[in-house]
Amino acid sequence: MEQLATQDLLTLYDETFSSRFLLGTALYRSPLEMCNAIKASGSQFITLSLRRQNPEQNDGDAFWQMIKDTGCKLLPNTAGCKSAKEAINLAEMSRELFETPWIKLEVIGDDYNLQPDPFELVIAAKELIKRGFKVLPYCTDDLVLCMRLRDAGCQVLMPWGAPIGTGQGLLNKYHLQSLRERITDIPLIIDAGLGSPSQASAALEMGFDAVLLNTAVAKADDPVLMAKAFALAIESGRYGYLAGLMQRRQTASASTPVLGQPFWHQNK
Amino acid sequence: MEQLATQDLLTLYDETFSSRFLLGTALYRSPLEMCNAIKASGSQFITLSLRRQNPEQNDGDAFWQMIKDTGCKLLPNTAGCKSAKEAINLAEMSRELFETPWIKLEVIGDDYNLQPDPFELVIAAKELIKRGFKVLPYCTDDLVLCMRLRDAGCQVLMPWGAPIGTGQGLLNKYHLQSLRERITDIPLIIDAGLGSPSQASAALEMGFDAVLLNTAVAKADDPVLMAKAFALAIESGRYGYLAGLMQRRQTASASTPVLGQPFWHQNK
Amino acid sequence: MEQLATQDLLTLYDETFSSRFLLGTALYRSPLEMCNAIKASGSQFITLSLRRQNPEQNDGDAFWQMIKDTGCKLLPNTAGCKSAKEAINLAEMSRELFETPWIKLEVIGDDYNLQPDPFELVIAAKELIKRGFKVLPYCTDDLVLCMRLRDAGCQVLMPWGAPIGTGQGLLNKYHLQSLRERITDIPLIIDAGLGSPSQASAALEMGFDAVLLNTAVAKADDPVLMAKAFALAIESGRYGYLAGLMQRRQTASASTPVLGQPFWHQNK
Amino acid sequence: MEQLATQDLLTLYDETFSSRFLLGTALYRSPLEMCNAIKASGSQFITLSLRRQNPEQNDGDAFWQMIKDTGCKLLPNTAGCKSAKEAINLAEMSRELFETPWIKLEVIGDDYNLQPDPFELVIAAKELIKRGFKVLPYCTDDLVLCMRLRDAGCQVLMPWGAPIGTGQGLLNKYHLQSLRERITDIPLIIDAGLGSPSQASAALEMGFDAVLLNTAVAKADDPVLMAKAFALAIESGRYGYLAGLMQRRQTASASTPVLGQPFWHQNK
Amino acid sequence: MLNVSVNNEVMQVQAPCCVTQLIEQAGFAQQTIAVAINGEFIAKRMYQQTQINQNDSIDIVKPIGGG
Amino acid sequence: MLNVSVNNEVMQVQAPCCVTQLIEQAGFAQQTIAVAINGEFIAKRMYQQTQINQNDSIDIVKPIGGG
Amino acid sequence: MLNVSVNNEVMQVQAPCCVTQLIEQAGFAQQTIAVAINGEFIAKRMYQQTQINQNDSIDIVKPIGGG
Amino acid sequence: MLNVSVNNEVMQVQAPCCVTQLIEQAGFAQQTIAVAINGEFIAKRMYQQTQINQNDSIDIVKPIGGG
Repeated sequence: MEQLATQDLLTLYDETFSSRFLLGTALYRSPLEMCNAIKASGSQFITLSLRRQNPEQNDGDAFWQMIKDTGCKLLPNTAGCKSAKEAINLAEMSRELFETPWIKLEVIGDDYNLQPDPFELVIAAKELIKRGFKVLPYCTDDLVLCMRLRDAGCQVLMPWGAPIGTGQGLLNKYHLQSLRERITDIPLIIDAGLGSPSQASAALEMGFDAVLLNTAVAKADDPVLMAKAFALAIESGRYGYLAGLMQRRQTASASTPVLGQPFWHQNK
Repeated sequence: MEQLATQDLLTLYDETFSSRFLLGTALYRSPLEMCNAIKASGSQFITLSLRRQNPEQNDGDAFWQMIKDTGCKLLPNTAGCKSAKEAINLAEMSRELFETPWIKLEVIGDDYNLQPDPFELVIAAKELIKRGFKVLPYCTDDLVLCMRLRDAGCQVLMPWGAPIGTGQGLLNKYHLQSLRERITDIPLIIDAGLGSPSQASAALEMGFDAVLLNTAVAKADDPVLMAKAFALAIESGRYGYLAGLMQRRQTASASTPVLGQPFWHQNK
Repeated sequence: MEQLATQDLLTLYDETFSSRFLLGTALYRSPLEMCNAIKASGSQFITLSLRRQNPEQNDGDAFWQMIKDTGCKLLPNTAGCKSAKEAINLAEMSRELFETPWIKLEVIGDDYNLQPDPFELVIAAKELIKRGFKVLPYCTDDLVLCMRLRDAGCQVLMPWGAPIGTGQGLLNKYHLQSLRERITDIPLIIDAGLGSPSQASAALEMGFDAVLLNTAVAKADDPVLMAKAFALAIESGRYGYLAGLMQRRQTASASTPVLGQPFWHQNK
Repeated sequence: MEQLATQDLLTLYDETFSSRFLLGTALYRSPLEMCNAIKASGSQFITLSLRRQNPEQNDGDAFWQMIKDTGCKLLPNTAGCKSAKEAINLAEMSRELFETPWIKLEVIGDDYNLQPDPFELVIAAKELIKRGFKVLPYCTDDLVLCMRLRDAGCQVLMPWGAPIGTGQGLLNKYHLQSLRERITDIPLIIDAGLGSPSQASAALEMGFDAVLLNTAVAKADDPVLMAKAFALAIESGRYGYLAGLMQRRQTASASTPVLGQPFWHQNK
Repeated sequence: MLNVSVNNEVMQVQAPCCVTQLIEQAGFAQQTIAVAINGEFIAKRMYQQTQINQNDSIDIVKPIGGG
Repeated sequence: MLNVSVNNEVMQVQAPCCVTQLIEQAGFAQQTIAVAINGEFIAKRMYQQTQINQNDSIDIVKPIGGG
Repeated sequence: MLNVSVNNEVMQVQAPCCVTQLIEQAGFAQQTIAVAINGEFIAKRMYQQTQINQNDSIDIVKPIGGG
Repeated sequence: MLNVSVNNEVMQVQAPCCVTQLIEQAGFAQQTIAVAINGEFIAKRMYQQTQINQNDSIDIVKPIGGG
């Protein structure tokens, strides 16, 4: 079992990770809290972003230094971009600044539910793959969209569990299940919408390869403890998947043997 | 956090436990598998039972020896009893044989769903408490029944998640939630019906103090790994509860800050 | 089909009803609204109660007159009673005043969720049956409780869908389904907790014989139209049950024939 | 209320319908059964398709004659088409043969879940609208896709409830609800996946304007009675929506007034 | 005088007093009511012969809407 | 002779052959049908003037139940 | 001879017979067991002084896995 | 003088002005940044040779927390 723990690795674009927990770096009460949460999570791969800052409120490179000190691999995102063009240019800026070809591709299609725009997403993914990026697209659970992204060259997909920041969990287990059944050749990561550890555990039990989240940890009363809680939940879900869940039954079935029940007599 | 792990103890009848996982000892493919599963689960409190055996198929005390060697505290059950009288007498036999006043009180009211009989259960609980037993009643999520059992002197209750052996999980979260909100002075353990680690995690997130299960581990493809999976899930759910889950939201909310979004212009 | 509509009758204690909708008479904005809602519902059997009134706020028999004018059969309840004794005495008062042996037996076990008290309920049911009442007990979906009530002589049972006034619908379909499968010799009426017509329809699709509700109609923006909506829903659910629902499938299956698909060619 | 029944009309492309039930014509055991089911459903708008037939098994125009005799408005579909090009050409063939510009636009993106292909669907919709068709696209509940189809000129959308023929009902109420909240200027019809009347009722309660289904009626044990059941359910759901559903509550609330409860005494 | 409680309100009545008299004094004459004394149902036919005692708790109830 | 495929069945027709003639030979005369050649819809008014070519794939469809 | 039922199996024992003797004859000597007669628990300390009677139903149980 | 917008703030710079000079004047010298002009990414190696034009919209971004 210990053996398994060390051998059961997540592979993304030919790179292996022992942790299946991708964590975001936004919304924490303080940078220190963020660092402690990352440590507690055991995450090896953390998301971050690029934003304008006014010279005045300019803090120099403090945040950036802190992030580098975590020693984690970086996954810049294109959060907030609303067109393929915006996402592509922000991806280029990220690649240069963070010196990494890895990109969490977000193209938002609606300000209200912050869902991915399936159309712009595919255009952006195709172009970025062509330019040599390692694209992790934040997508819906739409099977056809997912197949198009795979055809575009994405070697991992990140379907949502629920809209960003809602904590609603796996809203559509039916579609997620059939997505997992249909796409077996590349990893699938549940990204966004998870609110509690049990939801993350359920995602891995279903066969998803990892989860990416931010709000559920950062907005917990105790983000550090919650990061640990998710880390354990993700491991539990993965083990549960590998151990093979019992068959769910419609009717009850005694665990304690019925044979040899005391006090029972023929003449009853 | 480490501190917490060592200080957050489960207290049952004034006795403390660091593990919140009570495990059953039936249905394993072999006694060795059982022992390894118990070890992997980290459980400190295991259930077992008493049954008739014919002299011929009599294996002497092999099983009993194995159980003792686990070093775990024992929780004999009255599984299969259908009346208060049967349960009381089997409890007495257990107390003598296992030299323990602890008893998991089961009085089955129906052979089909194996549910507790609320009426016989209360009668048996009252009598056993009077006789000095430490009674852990396997009950439904009926609030009135639970209050009667508490009034009878039970210092812990074990409502079902779903019928025994079904793996359906927490069938009635609404009632379980209000049960937890109403009964705050004694521990509540989810007993029976759990099928996957994420369900156990969810139970502890809701504020339940522990879980008791058997089939989900024994009937997994790999019971030892599954035992470990549940142990992690239970810990994750407990930490999630203590860390304070984020508020579930109806509408999406960006994790990455919206302020300073690149490419956005007034004149847009 | 028309034939069926006229022949498919509900039988309670050897009395037949063409409507499967039992409606409450409380919470309406005005007595007139109540009467119009009753008319729109097509209900033949309406619940009402007995309460103290101070002589001063005493309206004489206005309400009572209105109720009689509806021409509906009356089902007095023992709402709010907290012991068998209270319920039995209020039942006697109802039998005398309303000149009917029919009684909706309510014994509340908790002020918070207003659930039935299984223990007092059985005591009261036994006694009232002995005294010649036609008892319709408001009970939970606990199979053992239901079997005890049937053994006590109740010829119809009224399990809750959800706590009174919540509109949560059928909270525990699993238990309700197995209740229906196990108790086939007497009618089962879903009483309390329904909030929308589709929930009532679902109850009848599952094989329940009727529904009793009040709040969902009285607290609708337009109670008269809502009464009509529930009437249609109940009929739809009953017809759906009688017509035999299609088998639910896990995977998709074309409705339009696949054979003869245009544009398809061998050499494709 | 009667007034309402006659005034509450469904408007599709400026044409009004008093029935909100669109019914399919496939999978019936016999043409006669189909006709009786259509009659029982009260549907005014029925779907049908075009397929190759071998001259030998050629039945002449029998089916076609039968359909015309129903007097219903016809909605030809492009079922089974896998590209915009196929769908466009089949639509043209339908327009000529059925002499109608109305088309249920289906472009299947996957043979396993038979889901719409969002990409081909938008291409086909744009072209057909340009050619003067009245397009009713069978789509997913993806908000961005739906907005694109609306922008393409579709004056009604038909999101799925669940994959065709599964009878799973409204799999993703969260997304369907927010879809309805966001798209308020054109009718939305739930098409495919419904298995029982209560599910249809729920769709209309949520504010959807109509439902289209086939399998749930044709594959019922008694399709004619089931057609009637759905007709009633759809009406009930619509009335429920118009009547304004009660607010769902978390905690119980008595329907029968608490004031004046008998047997209660100060000195208690 | 007898001190009794009628529907949880204190009330004084002249002794001796049967249920029929109490009902009148309480203002429920000619109305559709049912009665219980100290939690026990009293049938109409017993009104005349049932005497009210000191400190009795009397319930006089009328029809009301119910669910 | 032209070798064509009608509804995915091989068929031989005398050249020259317009759509109208093809429909007759295929046994669909007087019936309610629509036609496509090589995946492209052919309107009725074009039947006379549209010639069938070697290896054409012709679809001749009729109304059928649909969902 | 006494005819008794041990764990629902018919058995004959020489009278008089106490629980200790019955256990031996039933083949459970030296084993970890508990006993009930006619559904009533019999404590170990009572084995010697408890006589088996005609038609008694005896339960002799041993530890087993349970959930 | 050139009127440009830097991160959506109006700014005036002396012409001619390359990206490097703009970054300095904007106060981002020596910092970890990336640049786009009119929505198009500008690589570091192009800073010197890329001239700012009248009314250009320049984005200068820095690392920030993201999800």
